[in-house]
Amino acid sequence: MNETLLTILEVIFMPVVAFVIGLFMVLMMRKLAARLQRRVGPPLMQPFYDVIKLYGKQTQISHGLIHDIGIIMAVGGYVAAESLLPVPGMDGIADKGGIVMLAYLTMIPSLGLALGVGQCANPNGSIGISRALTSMLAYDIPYIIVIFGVAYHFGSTNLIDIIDTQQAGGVATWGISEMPVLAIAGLFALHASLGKQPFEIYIAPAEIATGPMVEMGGKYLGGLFVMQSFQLYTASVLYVSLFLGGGENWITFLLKCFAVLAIPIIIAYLFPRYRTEDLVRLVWKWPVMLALIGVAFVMT
Amino acid sequence: MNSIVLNIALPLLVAFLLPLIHASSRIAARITGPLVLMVMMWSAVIVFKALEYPVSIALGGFLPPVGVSFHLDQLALLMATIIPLLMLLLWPYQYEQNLREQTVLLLLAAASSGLALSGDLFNIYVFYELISVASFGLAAANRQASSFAAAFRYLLISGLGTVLALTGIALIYTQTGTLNLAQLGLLSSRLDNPLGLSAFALILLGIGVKAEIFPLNGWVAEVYSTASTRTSALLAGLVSKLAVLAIVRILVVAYDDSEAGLMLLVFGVLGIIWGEFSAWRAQDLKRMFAYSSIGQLGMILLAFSIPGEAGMFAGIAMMLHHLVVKPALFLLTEKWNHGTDSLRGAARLSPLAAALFVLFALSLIGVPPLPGFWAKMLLMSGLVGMDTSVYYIALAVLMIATVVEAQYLIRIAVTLYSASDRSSELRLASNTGVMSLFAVVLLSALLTLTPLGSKLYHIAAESSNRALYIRTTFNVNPTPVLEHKNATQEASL
Amino acid sequence: MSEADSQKLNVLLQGIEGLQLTQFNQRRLRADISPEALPALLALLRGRAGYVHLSAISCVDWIAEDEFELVYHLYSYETKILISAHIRIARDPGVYLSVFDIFTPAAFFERDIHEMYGVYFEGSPDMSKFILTEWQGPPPMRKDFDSEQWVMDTFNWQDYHPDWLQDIEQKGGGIVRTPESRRGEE
Amino acid sequence: MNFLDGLLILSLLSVIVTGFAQKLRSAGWLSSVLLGLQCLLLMGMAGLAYGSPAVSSSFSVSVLGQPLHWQFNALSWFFALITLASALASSVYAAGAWGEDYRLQGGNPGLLQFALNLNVFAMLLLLASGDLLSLFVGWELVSWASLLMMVLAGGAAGRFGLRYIVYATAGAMAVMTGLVMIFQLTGSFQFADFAAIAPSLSNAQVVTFTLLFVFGFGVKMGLLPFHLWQADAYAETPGPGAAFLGAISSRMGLFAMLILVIQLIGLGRLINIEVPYSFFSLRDVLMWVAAFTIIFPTFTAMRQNDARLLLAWHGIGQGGYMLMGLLMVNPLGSAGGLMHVFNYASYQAVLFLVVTAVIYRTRTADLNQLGGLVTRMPLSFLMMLICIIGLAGIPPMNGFVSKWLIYRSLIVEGMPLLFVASVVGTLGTILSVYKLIHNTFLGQLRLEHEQIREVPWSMMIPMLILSAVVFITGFLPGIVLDWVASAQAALGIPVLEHTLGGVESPSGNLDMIWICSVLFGGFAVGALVFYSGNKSRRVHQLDNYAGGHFLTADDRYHYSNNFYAGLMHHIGHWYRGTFQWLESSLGSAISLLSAATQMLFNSFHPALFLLLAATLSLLFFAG
Amino acid sequence: MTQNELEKIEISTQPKRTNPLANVFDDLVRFCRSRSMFMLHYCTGCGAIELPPAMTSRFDMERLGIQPMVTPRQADILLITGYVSIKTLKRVILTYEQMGSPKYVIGICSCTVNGGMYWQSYATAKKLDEYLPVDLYIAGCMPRPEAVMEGMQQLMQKIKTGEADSWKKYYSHYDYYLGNQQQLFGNNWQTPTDIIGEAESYQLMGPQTLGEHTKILQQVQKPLEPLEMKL
Repeated sequence: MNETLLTILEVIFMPVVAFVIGLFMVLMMRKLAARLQRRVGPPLMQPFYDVIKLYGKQTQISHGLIHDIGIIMAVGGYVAAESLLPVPGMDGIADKGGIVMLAYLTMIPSLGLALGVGQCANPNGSIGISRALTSMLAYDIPYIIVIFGVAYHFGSTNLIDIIDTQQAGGVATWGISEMPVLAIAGLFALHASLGKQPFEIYIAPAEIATGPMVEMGGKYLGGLFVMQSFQLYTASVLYVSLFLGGGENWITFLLKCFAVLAIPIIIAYLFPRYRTEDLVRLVWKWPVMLALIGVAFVMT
Repeated sequence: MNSIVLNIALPLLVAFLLPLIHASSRIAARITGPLVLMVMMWSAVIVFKALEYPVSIALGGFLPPVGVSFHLDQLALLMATIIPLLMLLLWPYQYEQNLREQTVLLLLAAASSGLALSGDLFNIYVFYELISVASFGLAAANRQASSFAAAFRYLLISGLGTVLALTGIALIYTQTGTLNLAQLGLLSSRLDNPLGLSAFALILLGIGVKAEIFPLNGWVAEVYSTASTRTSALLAGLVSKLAVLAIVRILVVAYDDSEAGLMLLVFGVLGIIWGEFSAWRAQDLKRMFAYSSIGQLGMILLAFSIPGEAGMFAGIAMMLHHLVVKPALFLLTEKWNHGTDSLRGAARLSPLAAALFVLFALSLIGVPPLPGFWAKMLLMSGLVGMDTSVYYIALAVLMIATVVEAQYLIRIAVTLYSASDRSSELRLASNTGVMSLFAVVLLSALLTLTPLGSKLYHIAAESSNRALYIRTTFNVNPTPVLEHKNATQEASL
Repeated sequence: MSEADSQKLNVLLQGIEGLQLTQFNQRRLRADISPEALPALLALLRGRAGYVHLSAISCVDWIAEDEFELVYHLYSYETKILISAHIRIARDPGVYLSVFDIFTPAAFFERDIHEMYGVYFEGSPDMSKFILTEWQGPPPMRKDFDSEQWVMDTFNWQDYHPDWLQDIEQKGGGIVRTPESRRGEE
Repeated sequence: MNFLDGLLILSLLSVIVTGFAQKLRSAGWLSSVLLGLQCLLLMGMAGLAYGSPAVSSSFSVSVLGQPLHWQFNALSWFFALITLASALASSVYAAGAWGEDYRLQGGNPGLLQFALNLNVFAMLLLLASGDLLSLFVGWELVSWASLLMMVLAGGAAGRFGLRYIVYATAGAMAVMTGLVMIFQLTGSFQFADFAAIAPSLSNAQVVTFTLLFVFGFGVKMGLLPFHLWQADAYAETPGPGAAFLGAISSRMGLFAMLILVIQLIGLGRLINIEVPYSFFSLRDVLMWVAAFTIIFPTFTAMRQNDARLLLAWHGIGQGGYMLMGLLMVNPLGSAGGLMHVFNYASYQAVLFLVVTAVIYRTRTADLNQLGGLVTRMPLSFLMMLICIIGLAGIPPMNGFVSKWLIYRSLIVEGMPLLFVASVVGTLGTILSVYKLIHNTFLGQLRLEHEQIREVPWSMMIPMLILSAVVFITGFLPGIVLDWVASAQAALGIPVLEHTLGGVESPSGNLDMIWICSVLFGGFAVGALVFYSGNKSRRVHQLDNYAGGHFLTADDRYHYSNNFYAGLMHHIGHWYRGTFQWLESSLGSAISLLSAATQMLFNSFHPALFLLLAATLSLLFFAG
Repeated sequence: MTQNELEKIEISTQPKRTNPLANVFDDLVRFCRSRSMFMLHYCTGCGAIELPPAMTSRFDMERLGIQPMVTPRQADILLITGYVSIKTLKRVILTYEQMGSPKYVIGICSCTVNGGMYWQSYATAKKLDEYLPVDLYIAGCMPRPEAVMEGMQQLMQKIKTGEADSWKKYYSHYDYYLGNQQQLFGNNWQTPTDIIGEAESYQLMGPQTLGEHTKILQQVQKPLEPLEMKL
């Protein structure tokens, strides 16, 4: 019983931590972008300001119940997903799901968003969703191969086991040193999954007016900001858990997470945007090839 | 036993007397024909029932191999029963101007019975000729230019076939000095040489004209589509089977274990391909059934080409099935004798006819649990049992042919049941009386599948037993028929 | 314009009555013609002389003469010469024939001129509003439409007169002449 | 007289009764009641799913010396449950308002109910088959009964039904050949006899049997490349009929394949047979067939513009998952495959019913003619949402659990490419089901649809119950896994250890109870955060940002056509229609051959043939 | 009613709440609003060209939390960067109404003040604040980026102190704005946004929300009730 209670407490606490770290990840992203463009960039608390302001908007425009529910699903799905990601000291319900579960659970927010956007009846939004799903189809293939390789390598889909194995053996047994090719492919997939340049086809402000977000204002947009911070957190923590041995303690954990995230972001802001078909072509070619080579190495 | 001769003599006699009877009393003339057929049936059934083992009857007291002999076994009597039965079903009751046709039909009945029963080659030839004559008459009976033309073509090829058959018989005679089948069976070693086989080939081709063997079936589509539906039904249902039966008799008794069976196989396979594929494109129901019947005959030949009881069993089953189904389907075309497209919506006007069509079509395709399925199953089982590549090829052809068959038959069914664009077309209202009877036969066969199956197996076992045939003819003390090996296992298929 | 070109054109156009050709330079010709003869001229130029491009139709409002001047600019890619055919039509009722049947692009120019000047072109496919979909007043490019007056009647002005501006004005700078006062001077 | 006898007799009786009661107005309800009674009888045998021994019928028939008998084991029970439940749902759905409407449209709802009962009877007979012969009889009955269902609608349906029957006959012929070969080997049609000699079969024989049965039964399942008939035929079937056929009919092929290939021949044999010149075993080949069956139809579905076609194409694709799972040796995979049969039936039935509901209200299933119906048919939307989540295999619905089992087993077995293939299929499914729900329920509501209402309760209740099943068995997969485990035991393959919430295994657990609770907890948090903001105000759909453009009700700005335009720029030219091409060239070849044969008949005098044949055969024998 | 009269009307700002915690919360929200301004630059004229320098490395608006946004739903500030033709004005109003409150309008360039160099054109609107409540004008032809930044900071200050609430004026004096709009666009003028309904549902009705012009609107408008879910 006590254990269950502890689990429940962890499940409550983990999303909060994730949210805070995620906001700082957003900040880091914007700061890095600014530095790359030789700007000063936003102040430290800028992500908080944005979220609070959006929730504090006085008129909120809804296109119907599904519009609301979509946002709830988008946020709620990630809140749930965070409890499947072990962090130092907290395992949550990671042993009840595993990576395959996580990979599919993180689709729920996207689905929720897609539903909400659909109800908005804005063609730009629909186009955005169609592109978002297309890019998901593109990056999920290398991503899932990487997950397969890692799960096969460690003989488990349980993230706790995977992290434990890596931590027990030190850096030499980290995923990245045992499966470098997969790690590269994973980073590529991670980058694509973030929806940043050059893969931001579904945001494309100048083309389709930020696609899914076109009708989102106030707390709706606020929900999406929250979702974005969760997304950055989830992606980086998952990568750290798979390849960088998870977190021994909070300091190394955060260091690793932010470092992992910094790489795609730095690359992102040096690029313009691909077209949809070029994105699909690119992602199905290089990362998939790398991931398959990586899996071949893992399996032999 | 000897009363079976009545089956040949009576109709022959009445056929000649019929004009006289007609002259005296129209009513008497009308009932004479059916009456004769009933008598025939009755006599055949009596004999069939009394028959415990095959019997050979020598006419006129001359013993075989010199005399004209009849060979009475279960297969022969079965056919002898079926002939009058089928004719009764297809008898032209309602026609006024049908004296000539009735005469010819009675002639056909006599000849058919004779062919089924006779035990020597010469008799077979004679009765076959009689059948030919009768069928020419039938083919031309509806007195239209097109049917005359068709009948003429038929006559031509049939005559040519007769010549070939006669040549074959002559060849055999030169080889063996006898035409009695049992005697031939004793001397079969003399026939297992190129000359003997050539003789068989010639007979096969000659008689094969009636049996719709490929490639001698060019007349089929034309005759069937121009002659009256009853004639078509009779020719397709009965005459072709009798011709096959004659060939099978020769094959079993005189050409056991020779390459002759292979020839049957080749003709059978080619017939399946040609028949079914031609039917696939046919635009007219009658023509489609005609082609389909070529394919079916191919299947029957294929079945008979399998040596031993399995083949005989499959062949007889297929034959009887086709005998029931094909005439029924031909009867359907009596009203539905136009392009298949014009049948749209016919099911609404005559639901029973459409339902019967579906029933027969399904049985023909071989859908369980309808009888056609079991027949086809026996055939396939026999083919697989041979375990030879030639037979596997035949099996593959059979499979493809079945698919093609299913396609064209169900196409018609779908057309029948699809919505009609015209309000009503009375001519599509079909007469289903006789057809229903056939359906009853089919369904009762379905219900009595188990006893029927074992009965047919016995018939097959008996008729595929060459030694028994020979013994029956020459030995007055026949041994009991049922002496086959491990009866339970093999009895089934 | 080469001698040959000129010759050709003269031969071609000799049948047209009242045509007056003026050459400005190598590349430009002015043709003054009566409104009745214009379609014939355009058809000839297009069909026989290779002037396939109607680059614009322009309109001038000669209010003093009570006439509109329509100018059809035709260009030939072969001789590289621009011919401007000028006609004058009466301002009232301001109706002329469409040349849409000769040059398809004319529809666009005619619609524009109709909107801006109120000239009606008979036979033009579409004479509905084009740019000024919100405009309810008279055709705004006509000389008798006083745009400034209309603005004065329609719009208000910012009441913006801060102290620093008043200072400047006292020193004789700034905008001392209001639009109204300027109008009086003219 | 046991429950099985009762069930079969009642089923036959239902066929007869509904056959005669076609014209009755209450035929639908009558049929529903009869089906409900059958369900009760089936429940009487529920012990089968929890370890009771198999039930044999007390009657048997003997044909040509071969006994035919019928029996039920856990596997049959499992499939029968799905069959009867989906039939009952379809029947109730068709009995009420839909049936009335169907009658007004010129259809015959009584005939539909009859066809439904006939199909159920045929399927029960197949599921109960106790030997190869009864299996084949049941198989053919199922084939032809579903033809009846397919051609009910008339028109194009007839054409598609015809196409189906060509495939089905070809399959049946293959099966029959296989059976006859077995008979020649064993001399009987008993399962046990074949199982006894199966280990001693030569590799060539195993390959022959496997190919024959996989082809024969695979046709019905829509395995590649024999899948072309299915989508069109199902799409043209009247709604509830399509729901029933889509849910379970194709799975009969899987059932038969299970019995023959997995139970009797055994996967062990297939794994040991190497395909020459490759790394593949025969099993791998079949798994790749399954993988392609997942991918190609799923991506074909993505391009459909008709909701029914889209669903029908998915039905083909989902069959691939089942086969793939069942071809796996470990219990995870086979449990996943079996469970997927159940899960798939539950949501596919609802999806077809929802689409039918949409058609009932709007008279169209064209995805370019709909949109925005969520405000008018919110419950239908909810049903569809639940079920597309299931179809796409996303938690927390049941579709996820079965797919998870399959993924896990692929990881455990170390099959990366197949794993990728199955995931690609899932992704494709997500894309196309979003298109489905978006184009029908989301987006702009058309002017002509402003006045429509939710469908009546007679149609709603079956959908509600089935989608509740979709959700509950996702939340508590143990319920179904119990049955699946018994079915595995009945098949004689390893049994999956499971809990109520999912699977416990050392290399990764699944506990759906926790996951779902946390997920809904997460939604609660999301809702809390959301509703802590200011109250939002609903606006009209025309109050929409379109770059400053004024939208009017006449503007159709719903983005629906060529929904994945960007993706299609890349993969559009991969759709070559190769299978269509193959099919039509085969058709042309037959047509050509047929023309040639006819020509041969028509252009020469038969006497010529006679002489030719005589000469040839004389030459043959003389030479 | 003239502009002068309009200026004099006191907007009923929300009274300071007595609960100190609530006050802190309100202050926090206002502060966040001032530090997070998403601007929709509706690039109407030449002025838009001055925004890229203001956004990029030379002046870096993001320092102040100002970000460009592309749809009105997401934006807080409507920047009107040049002359507004009558046709454009319609779209500007539509866009403004689609923004979520609190929202602010900045008129950049002289054209938005008084028509600028197009003062005598029949085709451009002259005084922007007759049609929309403008919080801030940045005059100049065109104003330099420094001026834009200065203006932005002034607006931030106004938001922080709670002075910038012109958006409420639009609700509470809708009749006035609508009247001016109708004068230009005719009596059939209607935007897809139901301002009166919004004002009602957010308790932003003022003394002049309704009037003679809204009466005309209510007569001619096509109904815009949201599509309610129906069971």
